[in-house]
Amino acid sequence: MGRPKLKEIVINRDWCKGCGVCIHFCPKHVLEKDAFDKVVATHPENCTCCKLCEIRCPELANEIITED
Amino acid sequence: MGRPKLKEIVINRDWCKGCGVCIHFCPKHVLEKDAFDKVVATHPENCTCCKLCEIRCPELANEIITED
Amino acid sequence: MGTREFIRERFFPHMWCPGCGHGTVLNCLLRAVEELGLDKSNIVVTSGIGCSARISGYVDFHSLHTLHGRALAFATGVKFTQPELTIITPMGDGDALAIGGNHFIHAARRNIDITAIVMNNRIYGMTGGQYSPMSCEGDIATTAPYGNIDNAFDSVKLATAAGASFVARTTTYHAKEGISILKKAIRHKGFSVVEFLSQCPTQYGRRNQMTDATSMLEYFKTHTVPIGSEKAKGNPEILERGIFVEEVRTEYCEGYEAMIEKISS
Amino acid sequence: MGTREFIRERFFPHMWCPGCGHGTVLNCLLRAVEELGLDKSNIVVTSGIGCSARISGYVDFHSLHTLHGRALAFATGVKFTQPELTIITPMGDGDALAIGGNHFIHAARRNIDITAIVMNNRIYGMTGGQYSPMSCEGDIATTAPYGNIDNAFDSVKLATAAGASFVARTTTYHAKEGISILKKAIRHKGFSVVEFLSQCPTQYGRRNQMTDATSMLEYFKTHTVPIGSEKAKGNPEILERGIFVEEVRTEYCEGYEAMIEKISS
Amino acid sequence: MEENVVFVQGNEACAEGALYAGIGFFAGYPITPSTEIAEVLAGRLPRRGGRFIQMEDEISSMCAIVGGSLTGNKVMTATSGPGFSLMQEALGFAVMAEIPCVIVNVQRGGPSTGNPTHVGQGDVNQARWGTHGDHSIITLSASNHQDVFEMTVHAFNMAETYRTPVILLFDEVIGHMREKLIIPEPGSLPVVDRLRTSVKRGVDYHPYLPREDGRLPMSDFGGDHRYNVTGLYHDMWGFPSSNPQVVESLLNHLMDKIETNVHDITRYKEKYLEDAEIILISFGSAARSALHTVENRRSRGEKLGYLELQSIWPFPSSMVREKCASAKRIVVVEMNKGQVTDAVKAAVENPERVFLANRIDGELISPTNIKNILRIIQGKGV
Amino acid sequence: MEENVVFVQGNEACAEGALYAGIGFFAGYPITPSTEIAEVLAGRLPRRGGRFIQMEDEISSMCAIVGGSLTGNKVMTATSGPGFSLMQEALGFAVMAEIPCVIVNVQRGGPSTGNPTHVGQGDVNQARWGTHGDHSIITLSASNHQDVFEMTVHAFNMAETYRTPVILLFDEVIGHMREKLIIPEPGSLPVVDRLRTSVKRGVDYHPYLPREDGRLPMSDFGGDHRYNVTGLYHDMWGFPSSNPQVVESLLNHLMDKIETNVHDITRYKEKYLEDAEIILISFGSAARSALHTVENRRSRGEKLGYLELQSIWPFPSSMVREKCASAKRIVVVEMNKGQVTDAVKAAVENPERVFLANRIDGELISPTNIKNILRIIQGKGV
Amino acid sequence: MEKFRMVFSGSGGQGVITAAIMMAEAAVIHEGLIAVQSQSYGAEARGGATRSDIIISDKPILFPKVTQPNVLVCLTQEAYDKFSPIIRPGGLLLADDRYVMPRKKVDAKQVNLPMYQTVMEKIGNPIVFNICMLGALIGLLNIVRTESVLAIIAKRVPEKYVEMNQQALDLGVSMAVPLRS
Amino acid sequence: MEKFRMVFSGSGGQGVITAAIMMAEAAVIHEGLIAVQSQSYGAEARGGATRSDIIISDKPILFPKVTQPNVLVCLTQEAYDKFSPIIRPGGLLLADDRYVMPRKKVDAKQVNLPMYQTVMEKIGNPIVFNICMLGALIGLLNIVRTESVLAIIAKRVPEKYVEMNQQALDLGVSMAVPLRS
Ligand SMILES: Cc1ncc(C[n+]2csc(CCOP(=O)(O)OP(=O)(O)O)c2C)c(N)n1
Ligand SMILES: Cc1ncc(C[n+]2csc(CCOP(=O)(O)OP(=O)(O)O)c2C)c(N)n1
Ligand code: SF4
Ligand code: SF4
Ligand code: SF4
Ligand code: SF4
Repeated sequence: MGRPKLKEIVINRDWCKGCGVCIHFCPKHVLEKDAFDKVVATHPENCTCCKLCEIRCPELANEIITED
Repeated sequence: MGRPKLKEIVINRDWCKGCGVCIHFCPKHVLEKDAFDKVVATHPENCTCCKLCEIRCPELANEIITED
Repeated sequence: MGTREFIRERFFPHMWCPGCGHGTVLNCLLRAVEELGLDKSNIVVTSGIGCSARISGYVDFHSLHTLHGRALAFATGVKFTQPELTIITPMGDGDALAIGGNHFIHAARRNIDITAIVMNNRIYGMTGGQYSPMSCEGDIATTAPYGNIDNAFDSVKLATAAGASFVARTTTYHAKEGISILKKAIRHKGFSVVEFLSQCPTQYGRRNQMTDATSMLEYFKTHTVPIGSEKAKGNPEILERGIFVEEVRTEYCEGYEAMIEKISS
Repeated sequence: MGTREFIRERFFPHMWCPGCGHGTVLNCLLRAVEELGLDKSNIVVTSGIGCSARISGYVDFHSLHTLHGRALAFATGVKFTQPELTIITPMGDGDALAIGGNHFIHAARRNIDITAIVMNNRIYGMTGGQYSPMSCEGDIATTAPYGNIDNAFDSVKLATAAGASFVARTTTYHAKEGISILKKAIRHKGFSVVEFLSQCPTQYGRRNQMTDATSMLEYFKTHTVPIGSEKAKGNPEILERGIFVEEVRTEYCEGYEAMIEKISS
Repeated sequence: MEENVVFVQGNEACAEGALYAGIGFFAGYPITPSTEIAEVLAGRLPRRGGRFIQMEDEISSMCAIVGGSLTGNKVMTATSGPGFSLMQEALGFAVMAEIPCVIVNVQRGGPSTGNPTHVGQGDVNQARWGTHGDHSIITLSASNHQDVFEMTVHAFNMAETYRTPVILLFDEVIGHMREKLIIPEPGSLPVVDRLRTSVKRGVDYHPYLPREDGRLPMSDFGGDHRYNVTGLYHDMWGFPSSNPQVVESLLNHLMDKIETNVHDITRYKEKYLEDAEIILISFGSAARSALHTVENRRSRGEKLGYLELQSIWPFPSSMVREKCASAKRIVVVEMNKGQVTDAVKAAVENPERVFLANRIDGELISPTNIKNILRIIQGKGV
Repeated sequence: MEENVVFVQGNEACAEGALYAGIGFFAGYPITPSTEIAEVLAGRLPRRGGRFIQMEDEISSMCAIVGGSLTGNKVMTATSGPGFSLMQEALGFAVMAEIPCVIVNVQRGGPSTGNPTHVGQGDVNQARWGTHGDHSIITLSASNHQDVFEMTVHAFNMAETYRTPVILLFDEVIGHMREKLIIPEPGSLPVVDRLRTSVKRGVDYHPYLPREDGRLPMSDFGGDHRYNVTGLYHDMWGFPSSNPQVVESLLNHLMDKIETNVHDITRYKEKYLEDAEIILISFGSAARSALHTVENRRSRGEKLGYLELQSIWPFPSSMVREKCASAKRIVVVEMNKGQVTDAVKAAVENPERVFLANRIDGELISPTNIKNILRIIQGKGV
Repeated sequence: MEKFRMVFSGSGGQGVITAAIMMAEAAVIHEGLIAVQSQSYGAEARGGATRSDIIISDKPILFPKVTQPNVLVCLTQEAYDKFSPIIRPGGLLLADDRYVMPRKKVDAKQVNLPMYQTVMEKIGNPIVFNICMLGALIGLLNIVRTESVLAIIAKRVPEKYVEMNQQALDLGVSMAVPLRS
Repeated sequence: MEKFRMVFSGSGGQGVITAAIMMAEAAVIHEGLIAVQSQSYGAEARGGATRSDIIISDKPILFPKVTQPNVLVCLTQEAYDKFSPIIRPGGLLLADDRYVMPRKKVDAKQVNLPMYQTVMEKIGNPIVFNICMLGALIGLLNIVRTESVLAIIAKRVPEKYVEMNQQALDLGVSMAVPLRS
């Protein structure tokens, strides 16, 4: 399988409540909050697809889509 | 204190229900049932005043009175 | 006789069946109280509903005969509002651990200074022989006509896990040990649990090949051993007796007093 | 996204507060179910009342949102009458262990094949921040304004003592571990308990110097260790995570089936 | 035929009725004087592939039968006063979530632990009002074992028809007494089965949307439809809502489905009402003494009539009003402080005609007791 | 003076009333919308040497306060519908064992979990009949915070006077709303203290033998007299008995001590009743809208009158009958399906004059709602 | 037929209630009669002195309790002392020699039989004492036929004990028949 | 005096209810007025959109709910969309610039102030946003005096925060006074 490759980081803005969990614990600082307190992926290029943000997000708002 | 000496074995006949617990477990076979299924002390002379009959009796019907 | 002083004689002979172990538990309890030299007017006995629960009517202490399973909840109200009193709460196994299980674990968790005696005859005596959460697998009961499939609680483990700071087990056969354990339990500051294996010849014995009290006591004699005995190892049929837990930990009412002190200073 | 298939999307965003750990528990549960490849129509989720209990409305399984504390009693009725179903019972810590404590220990005793998830945020979230039987000493709560004096249960010990055949603990920080534990718990035949430390920033964090979800997750990260780690020894502040009990024992419905077989032969 | 005649306790007759009705699951906790119902079913259910469980208390028993009903079973629990009090919260859940189930309360002397081995009929109003919040409930009773059997079957039928808990209110005398029971042939009594939805998998199923005829077909847990069941006010899919319209219409539905069907639910027995000057109204074991009294007086030419309520809630007000229209005196015979008496007073014209003949000391009211009370009511002293 | 004016929730007013009455012990379990009562007392009681405990559930809360009462404390618990249902068994114990205690039920929408954050008044009949077995009970209510305070004090007074549990039935609107409360100076409201026996140690004390005046002096647990307390029928020493005479006389005592003192227990408020053609009867938050309506119409010359029941059980039948004697119409304003309406109908002459103005959707009934219903009642349509 | 209003009384383990049930069941199942049987309990389901009421008739029985028995059986002194005052004048009072010493004047036909003693002598097992009592009653009165009771015994009693029960029943009948009035 | 029927609305953490309580309490304790305050809850004790009703008057207030507010405060768009339709014609609608974009035509005086922004700029702590809103309301209307609210703040707020609150209150007043009609 090898290391998965990122296709897209999808944030469901209607669901995200801006708790910051994904941002804080992202080992690569991929994510940030915007002016509306919603998450955006500002550095997708650093994403290692560990998916920790996805599985920790309390809102199911965060999705790391990999190529496969 | 030494070994206590028996003064009297008192059986409260109104309370004894003849369950036989005291008789069965008396190490010296001091007690027996009479025709009315009540306990009587037939061999008080063997009593060692261990008081096991007294403390096991579910009816508080059994009393080993010692001299002191 | 010393025990007479502590009972309400007019209700004797009591209503328990011939050979019922509950009488022996009463007997041991009275002797423990006597030997401890406690003041009758300083003791409150609360009980629930069951044959066992009738014990509260027989003792000449303050007595509170409550609802099935709820003795410890009432007792908590008594103790917490009047911490100087000595509270003793004898319960049947159904009373303590079926309907009353929650109050049991919560009283243990709080470590409130109550002595809980579980008069464990592994059956519902008063209602006529249904299985209890202490009935063993295969036991016959009116509601387990083909043999009980439920597992039994180990009340010692349960009480310990829930937080009781004194936990012990004994049997009506081992009455001397019972008295000495009860004395320690009552003296212990904190929640104490004493499980007393107690025979019910009428509802349990009759259905389970033990026709009378003596054969049940023989069973207690042969199927229990002091804590740590080799015999118990690997043999689930053999139960250990003795004091399993005896620890000094903050008692609930004391904790509350300490809080009051803290905020008023 | 796989999880979408298992939820009732029309109720999203859900009603939990920003950063509430219960959402992460939901997240983990959905992934566990997905990875196990279970049929949605074969799963019943029963829950009680509390923030946690709202989880049953969000999952697209058969869902039974019951009474505060009673989820396991309802679940027992479902499972016992339809043993092929997979039953998952997420509960708040108050739900599971305060008002629901008795059903918890009895379901464990019976070893009935239900997966009980204790979403432990150490507080009553839904009613606004009262202490729970999992609150720690000194915790501030609306009903413990001077600091909690109650001891907390150790749910792992309690479940084990009561008879659960699978007992584990994890946290919302350790979501991957959480998924893997949930998978094992669901697959396990018998009563499984998974305690999930879950943050309530609103009612617990705010009052206890942890202002947001991330600081609470940091706490879970630094204050828990895998079972057996040296760090936990002698430090009551550090909790162990992992699977504490995983044993094969007769499951309740199977025991009943066996009895039916026995009497009909 | 012979095998169908048995000599049993009322509690056994109740268990037999439940088996006849097709009970699949019983959960309970022992309590005098109801325990024999559980004991019989503990022996019989496993032999038929049914399920019996003794729960840790009455609360969980009530919860468990609701769970068992949702998988498609006819379910029952049995208890007495203290246990019935404990069941009230979960009973309300069954009302709200519209779960068919039968709760037997074999009444003993209350309040509280009361007089456990003696008879009482003091839980009549509790059956109606014991759980919090407005609601309606079906409550049945019986005075002999054949009726116990039939009313048990009727209870299951009503529970299934109206998707509601039904309470059977017997009493210690009926529960413990033994008399003859003829177990009817299968098919000779109507048995209402669980109405299941015909909506196919994948099609939107509305568990809480009544059909044209008012009934709500169910779908078993584990079956094709994954819906939600809650004790909160909820919409037609079962999802929580506090929308005022939803709340109002659900509460109205819960009450109306029962209150407007009082005619279908009502069961009663009457004798000599046509020309009766004094009507004795009664239920449960007290009704035996009432009927005894009526028969006795009739044989002496006195115009007494007998009306036995086999369904108490919803109270059959119009039936009672009509039957009592021309009676001079209406005497309610019950073993409490007048709970049905109050309902009768509220139902009839000129309630000053209504009197209470009761006994509350734990003993079965006897024909002699009734005779003496009648003398007083008639102004004759004792 | 200034310090005695506070701006608080109704739940806080209740806690303040309890403190004023001398509460020594509170045990409870949180539930919306009553929780603030516990929260206030959790902060206040320890500061006065009193005791607060959060129990594991409502059952144990009710049991604990009974235990705490027996050591000589004034005690209270507070809950809402689901918790109140769970308390019923232990409430019956308090009735039977004659234990003074106060139970607050801040009503929300029922049945079952219902509509937890919305108002309802559906537990009125449950307060009367929720526990099994015949019994009597005192139930009070209030419609503003000054009254909440006073009725809480009255509840403690009645509990101590009659050695009985007293139920305070508020509702979500009253509990959560904030308004002004003037805390009376100590001594300005009567406070009934625990009546303790004067029987000396060693002399036979009868905990269950009423004095000449009907009251039963108590002896604290831990004090001079060791007696028995049980939920079984019992003799004058508190020991179990199923002797029919003992049973009958105890039940009669339990009912009579309350029913015959309805006059002493009753609290109500009235306005403009003398010449009222339409009387609005109400209680709790609904009474605010009823009074609003009455004031409004009076200012326009219409002959409306207002009667607020601050005590509901024992139902003040004769008071209501008298007050309503000459009204053309009696409209009961309540947020349920007519529970007090039924009691009013049973109380008054010509019950066809009695109408129900209600709202059951979780919203507070408004003066506009009442206006519309009045129009219909008056035959004017909407 | 005559209406039998019977009270069987004794103490806990004596099988008084079982005997009452058997008698009534025999009447219903095998004699086509109508019967009701009920019992008093002590606290909850147990207690000291036991009492069972049986009414047997060929007409419907409504009130199931017996206030004045025309047949009273007392197997203990306590039961005798408690219940003998309520016997209907002219009724039959059957008691056991060993346990009961008739002390009071009773306006009834008193029959004291050495049932216990005979059972112990002839059979050696006190468990069938109650069945012997049933036999005696049948011997004294025309309530039900021996065969009917036997049929019930056969149904209710484990096979290996049936014979012993039958023996006890016959013993009772044979003791009583000579006394039949 | 005029009767103020006010609705404060916003989202969970914005302190809408606290502000409502302070306003009403100030009126009662320090102005000798009559006031009632109530709030709506979501599921049990929590929920999304928050609403608090306040009525202030010099006459007794019976019905405590506000059906048609003459003063409406909306601190979020959701709240604005939900509640703006119920405002009494001619009433006052106060909203925050940042959160609310007035979309509909409302028959009321709409005042949109940059309260949040100003608080953040001048004080830097969003926690006193609600107090600034109170100040603005006081600036716009003669409901209660600033000192009264200040007295309440002094009682309810930890000492170290009192000044910050006062600042926010003043900020609000000063933003609003120019707009006073
Ligand atoms: C709420 C309630 N449920 C059930 C009962 C009936 N009941 C009385 S005692 C009892 C159980 C007795 O068993 P246990 O507690 O083990 O005591 P034992 O009689 O064996 O001493 C039961 C189920 C009751 N009184 N109250
Ligand atoms: C019988 C009953 N008592 C009390 C309540 C009120 N109540 C609802 S949820 C809850 C506790 C919530 O705490 P927890 O179970 O820990 O779950 P959380 O909300 O923290 O997820 C309480 C006390 C209730 N609904 N029913
Ligand atoms: S964890 Fe989820 S809810 Fe929280 S900020 Fe990230 S995407 Fe938003
Ligand atoms: S133990 Fe007691 S009751 Fe039993 S036989 Fe001996 S004296 Fe009698
Ligand atoms: S039934 Fe059992 S527990 Fe009860 S008194 Fe008899 S022997 Fe004891
Ligand atoms: S109150 Fe706590 S538990 Fe409830 S949703 Fe908010 S954060 Fe979660």
